[in-house]
Amino acid sequence: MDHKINDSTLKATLLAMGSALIITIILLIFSSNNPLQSIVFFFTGPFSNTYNFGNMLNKAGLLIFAGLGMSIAFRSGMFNLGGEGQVYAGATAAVLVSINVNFPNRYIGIISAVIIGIISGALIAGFSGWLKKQWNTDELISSFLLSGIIIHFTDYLISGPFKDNSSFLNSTVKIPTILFIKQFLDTSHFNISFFIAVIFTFLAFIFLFKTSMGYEIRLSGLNRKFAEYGGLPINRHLIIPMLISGGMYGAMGSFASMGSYHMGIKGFTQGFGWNGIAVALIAGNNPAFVIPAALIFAYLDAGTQVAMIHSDLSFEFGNLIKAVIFFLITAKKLNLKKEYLYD
Amino acid sequence: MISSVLFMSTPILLAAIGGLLTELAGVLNIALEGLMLIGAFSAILITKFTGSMFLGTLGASLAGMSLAYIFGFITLRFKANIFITGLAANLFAVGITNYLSSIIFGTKGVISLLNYSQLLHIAGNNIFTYIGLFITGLSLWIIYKTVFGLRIRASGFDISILKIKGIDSYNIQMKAILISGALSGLGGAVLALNIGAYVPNMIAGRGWIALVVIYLGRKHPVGILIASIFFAATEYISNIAQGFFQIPSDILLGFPYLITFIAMVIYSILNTRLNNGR
Amino acid sequence: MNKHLLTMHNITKTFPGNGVKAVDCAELQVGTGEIHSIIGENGAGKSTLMHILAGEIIPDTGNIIISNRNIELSTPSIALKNGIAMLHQHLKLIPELTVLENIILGVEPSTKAGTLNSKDALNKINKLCKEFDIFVDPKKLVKNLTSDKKQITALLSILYHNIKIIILDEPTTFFNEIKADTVHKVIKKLQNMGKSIIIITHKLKEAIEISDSITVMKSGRTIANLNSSETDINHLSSLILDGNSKIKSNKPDIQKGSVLLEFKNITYSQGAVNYLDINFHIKKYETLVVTGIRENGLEILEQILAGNIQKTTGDIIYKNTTTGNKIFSLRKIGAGYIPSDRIKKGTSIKSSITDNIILLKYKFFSKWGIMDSKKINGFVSKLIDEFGIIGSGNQLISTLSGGNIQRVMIAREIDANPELFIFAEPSKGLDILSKQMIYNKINHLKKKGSGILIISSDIDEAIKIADRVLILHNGKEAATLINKNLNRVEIGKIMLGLNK
Amino acid sequence: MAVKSLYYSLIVMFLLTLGLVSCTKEKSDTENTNDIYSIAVFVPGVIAGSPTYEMMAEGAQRAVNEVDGRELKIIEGGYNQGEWLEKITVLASSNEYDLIVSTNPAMPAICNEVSKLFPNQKFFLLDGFLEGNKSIYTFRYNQVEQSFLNGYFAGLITSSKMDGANTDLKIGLIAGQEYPDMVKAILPGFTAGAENVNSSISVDFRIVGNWYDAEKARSLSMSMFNSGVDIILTIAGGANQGVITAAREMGKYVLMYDVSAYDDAPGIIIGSTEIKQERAAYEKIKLAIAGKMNFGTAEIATVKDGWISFDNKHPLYLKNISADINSRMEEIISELVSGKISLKMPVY
Repeated sequence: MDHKINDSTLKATLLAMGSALIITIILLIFSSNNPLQSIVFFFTGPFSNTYNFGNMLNKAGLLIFAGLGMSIAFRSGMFNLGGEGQVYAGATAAVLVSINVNFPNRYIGIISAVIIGIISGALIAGFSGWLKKQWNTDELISSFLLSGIIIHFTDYLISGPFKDNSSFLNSTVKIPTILFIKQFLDTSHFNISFFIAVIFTFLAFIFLFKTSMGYEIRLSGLNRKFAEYGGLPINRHLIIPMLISGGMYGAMGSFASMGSYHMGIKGFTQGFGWNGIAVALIAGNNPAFVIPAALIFAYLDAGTQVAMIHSDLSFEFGNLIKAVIFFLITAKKLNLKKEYLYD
Repeated sequence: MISSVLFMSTPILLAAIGGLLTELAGVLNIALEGLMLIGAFSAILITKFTGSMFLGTLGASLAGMSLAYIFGFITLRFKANIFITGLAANLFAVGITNYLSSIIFGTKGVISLLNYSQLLHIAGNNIFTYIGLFITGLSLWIIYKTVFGLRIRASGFDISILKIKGIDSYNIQMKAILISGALSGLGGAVLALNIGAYVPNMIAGRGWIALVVIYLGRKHPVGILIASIFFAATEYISNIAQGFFQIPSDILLGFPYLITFIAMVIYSILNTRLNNGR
Repeated sequence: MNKHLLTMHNITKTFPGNGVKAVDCAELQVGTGEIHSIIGENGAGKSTLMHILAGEIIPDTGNIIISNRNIELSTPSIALKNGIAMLHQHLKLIPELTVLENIILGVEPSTKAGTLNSKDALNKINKLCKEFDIFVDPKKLVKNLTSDKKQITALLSILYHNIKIIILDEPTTFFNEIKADTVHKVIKKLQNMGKSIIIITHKLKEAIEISDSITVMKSGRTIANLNSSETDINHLSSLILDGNSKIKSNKPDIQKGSVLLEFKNITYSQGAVNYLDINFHIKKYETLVVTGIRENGLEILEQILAGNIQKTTGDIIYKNTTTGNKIFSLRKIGAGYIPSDRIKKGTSIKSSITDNIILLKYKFFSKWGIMDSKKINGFVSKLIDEFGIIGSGNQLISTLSGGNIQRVMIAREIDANPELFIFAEPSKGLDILSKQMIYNKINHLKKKGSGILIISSDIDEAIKIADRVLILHNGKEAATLINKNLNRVEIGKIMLGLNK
Repeated sequence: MAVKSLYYSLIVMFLLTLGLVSCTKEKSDTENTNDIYSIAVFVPGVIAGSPTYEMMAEGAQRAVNEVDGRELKIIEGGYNQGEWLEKITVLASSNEYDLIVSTNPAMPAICNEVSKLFPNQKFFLLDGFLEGNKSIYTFRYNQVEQSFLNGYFAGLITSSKMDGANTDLKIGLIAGQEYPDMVKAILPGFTAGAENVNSSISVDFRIVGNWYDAEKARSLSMSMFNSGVDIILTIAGGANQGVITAAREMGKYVLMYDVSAYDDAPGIIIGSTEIKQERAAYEKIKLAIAGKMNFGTAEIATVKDGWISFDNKHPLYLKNISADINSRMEEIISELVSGKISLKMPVY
């Protein structure tokens, strides 16, 4: 089935990763006065203490949500470029609900807030899907523009009507302490959302490969003509995958706000959306590979951060290393010779 | 006012025209933002050392081309996922400019030209406005009147037909990517040289807007010109509105996106109606 | 005439997909300034041989000699450089470009600055148009052209090159009778210019009238090479149709069922050209084969049935309900359908056998939306067994042979037990064993009460499985016969328009 | 396939345990409180282009250089507020720095959070306000006074007959973003200062939306100048460059905040307030090293104490500004010093 990876792809991926690793080490050697120290911190940093380790896992967990959603959208042939806005809206919606509603107990509170977050993300992305279905509006562009609108509107909510006037942060008030998602590993942000993400991975896998709707989505994405020929409801799958990817971004956002930030801070989910796309593509749009892809991603971030603090590695070098890895990670072949056109 | 809007649209227009060439050649180019950033940085770097804005502009284009080459090479030769390599190019641009900046200037912040002289204005318009319009015209000519342009349009549709005709599509797509690098670099240079300084992150999403503009402009130079002016005009209006209305600034900052989004939806509704009527 | 401009010697090509020898030790000789027709049934290997000559298919064995030089034609552009070009039936045009741009792509006349010298090109094209007495507006986008103008564009893009050998695949197919004259004029003109022309055609009359010599192909072999002055239509048709007279006619069933589907005065036309004009019905418990030359209306009929194009006039009535102006939708009425385009439409080649085979049934296997793997696996392995598919459920379709792909589709469609079953070109590219299996399955389905509509250009197939045969000639119904002691020569002559 | 997923979750579990094992080791070797060994400066943004950050870093460096064996690490945190909390926590969790120095009105709230997790971590925060946390010492400037000086000066300019001044009584303020100090201290102070000159002076206040889009700042300023503004106070980080460009193009004036920057654009930047951030960082860190920092208290620095000033000594200033205006500036400064005008920093 198409969720299996064949040996040559695996080989190419490993080769690409290996090359990226070597280039990374070379970069570190050139950039640092004490290269060995930088290398050690970069690679072992994420494991150096509970905080770093927990945060890495937490970040990976959040990325898993977005990666799963995007995988499903990509599988159906839809492109959701509005993740930035959907995460932000989801995160903020969850916070606003937590602040403004009196919940009878923490579980109902947390669950409702997260669900509201998911719904807000889903509706925003779903709207782009609906426009596509209705008037064939290009979802790539509409989701991007919509995200631009949502980001600014959410900025307004946070620094306008819901601003915490007693705080120096550009933020909402904190959510009630009882609605904090409990953090494990004492101080880190690591919380149950990581495990929920893992469960979601199973669910997404099952959804995509074991349910009738997943079947419809996969076939519509692979060969629209065939899906139409088979009488599958292809129009529905302009909307549903968008709803799912937006919802997953919403989940990413609401878990981030309920589990890590505990309030809505202006611009606090910046960059989450792009990372979701990256994770999905690195994973080859396969839920089974979203976990390792998200871990690689979070590992790189954590490694950079730790190395920055402990050695003379600079922030931009983290970016450079990530760039090198991104350049190569999806390479299908690494032959330097120009491939003859007609082979 | 018109000259302001025209000038505001220029960096976006330049990057979008470059992106148009790759788009027509069948390459989704999300690296525009990074290419512009490299251009902005190089423009200031070179102008600072040579004292010549002309060389700075030229250098910005070359720098854009260099990054575009890496992006194109890996994407086309290694057959890597173009979206990921595009993101990589953007990250790379941020990393390399900061790195070079700290090596050369000992700072990762603003680099300003000390002996700054204002950009040349002709008849009230910035010189780059004319360059932008000229390049738009030039692109019309390249795309529709030259052999290269014809081959670009063909390779975007179906590479296999190019094979039959004995045309090397790698070559065509690579050239399109290089041109987009040069034009995006130029777009970055326009931003930086007009301000007389390089500010990290100063592209501020214009590369992404350029990508949107390509689609809004129906992948045609004239459409792109109109779309980028449209976007610049909405931004201009929102700038002015900040002085008049008590609308929260955050809302006004989102205004260009809102108007563009509405325009896009209306366009697609009309388009559907028209097609159904046929 | 110089007989030695082109020699194709001992050409063999087996497609790895289905193991069928498409071309088998074929020989071809064409001289300078010669018009050479290649005739034969659908599937005789004519097109494959010509694709080899055009550099699009690399043969397994054989030599191609042009002007006494042995040449390897590994790509179309190399063929083009050697002066060989093919006018395809499926036009390789880029719809977003203008006529002129399509014509000059790859050999653009340019100034030193790299500018397109459109004027030169335009002059040349206009000159060509005048010379050959054809017309198309060079500045129009190809996507806005009618199909005959597209054909002219494709023709021009060949004439534009400096070509020695031109291959025309069914040149008069898209033209009506009057315009065929135009095509013939073009061909004669080319001959006068000293070019060699190879024509693939089904029209025997045309072949004799226009060409100097004729090669007859059958089952991948070149069975005869004749001067057209030495032969006549009867001779040619007997050559083509000969050989398989052993095939036994199917014993037609008595038609006891009720009418399932009726095509009442269905026409399809574009502009003044009428591509289809047909009347038929199909009952339960019967197999109707619509046969003819594929390009003579079979394709259009399939497209209408599939709901891809809308009929121009007439009524399609399914079980006493007319579809009116709505596009006919096969799946909505629960019909089974196997299209002739198996790869793009009939299968999702990047998906597994399982995913392809459960297309019509996936909902039966799901409870609350979850698909029951066990049931599916059971179902899939049952069908794999029953239909002799070589492969396992999770194997990708793209790794299967053509015959196997066919079996996957048939398994899927027949298992759904449709009341109406439409099958286009059932035996296209199949080996004998697969064919027999398919026929058995179709018969079995029929006996259970389904109405079977087969669109096939293979006469033998028609004789083998039809209860009734509808023969199309030039888009019109030429005859509908009950399959009682029919033989291939009789049908062949009707479809070739020779029975009058 | 289920096997494969299982395989992945096993990897995760493995990593998890690995992490836990490697974590447990490091916890013990801290507990050495009062003595300050090493110092981290956390920059909420990037240093260059932001004078206050530069000054903080310089001051810290000077303080550390004067004592042997002290270590200083400067970390740039980027502009995303949301990430600051995480990065400060990483810093605190590393257990490597005895004192974390930072500057920004938002930092006290963030460090207060971190402090709950790492009660032993000490913080010295400039430009922020928080009382009562035993680990945090804050040092904040009276920005109402500071912006009042800017506003008063802008008021004098717009009512003057200088080349770039017009008859409209309009002055401008451009901010990178709308943050609490901006809305509650700077804008009111600036307005009050101008109104002190002439109550009919109006303030045109606009937002760039970020700290780096210089082109947006330029076109915003252009539209402000076109609407009659003749002097703009710019507090927009890197985007300040755009304001200067616009003023140069229009022959108008720019006012700077926090740092005297006349040299950057002679004749365009005609006024500037200054804060003694470098001195603050230097003196306070030396106090901390000596173990004398009053953690738990908050200091508010004023014009009177000399922490805030209006730079009216710079040659370029003296060259551009008439003696009359300068004497009025001297006057208002002395009124602030003497307490004749009293401007309280709001507590919120």
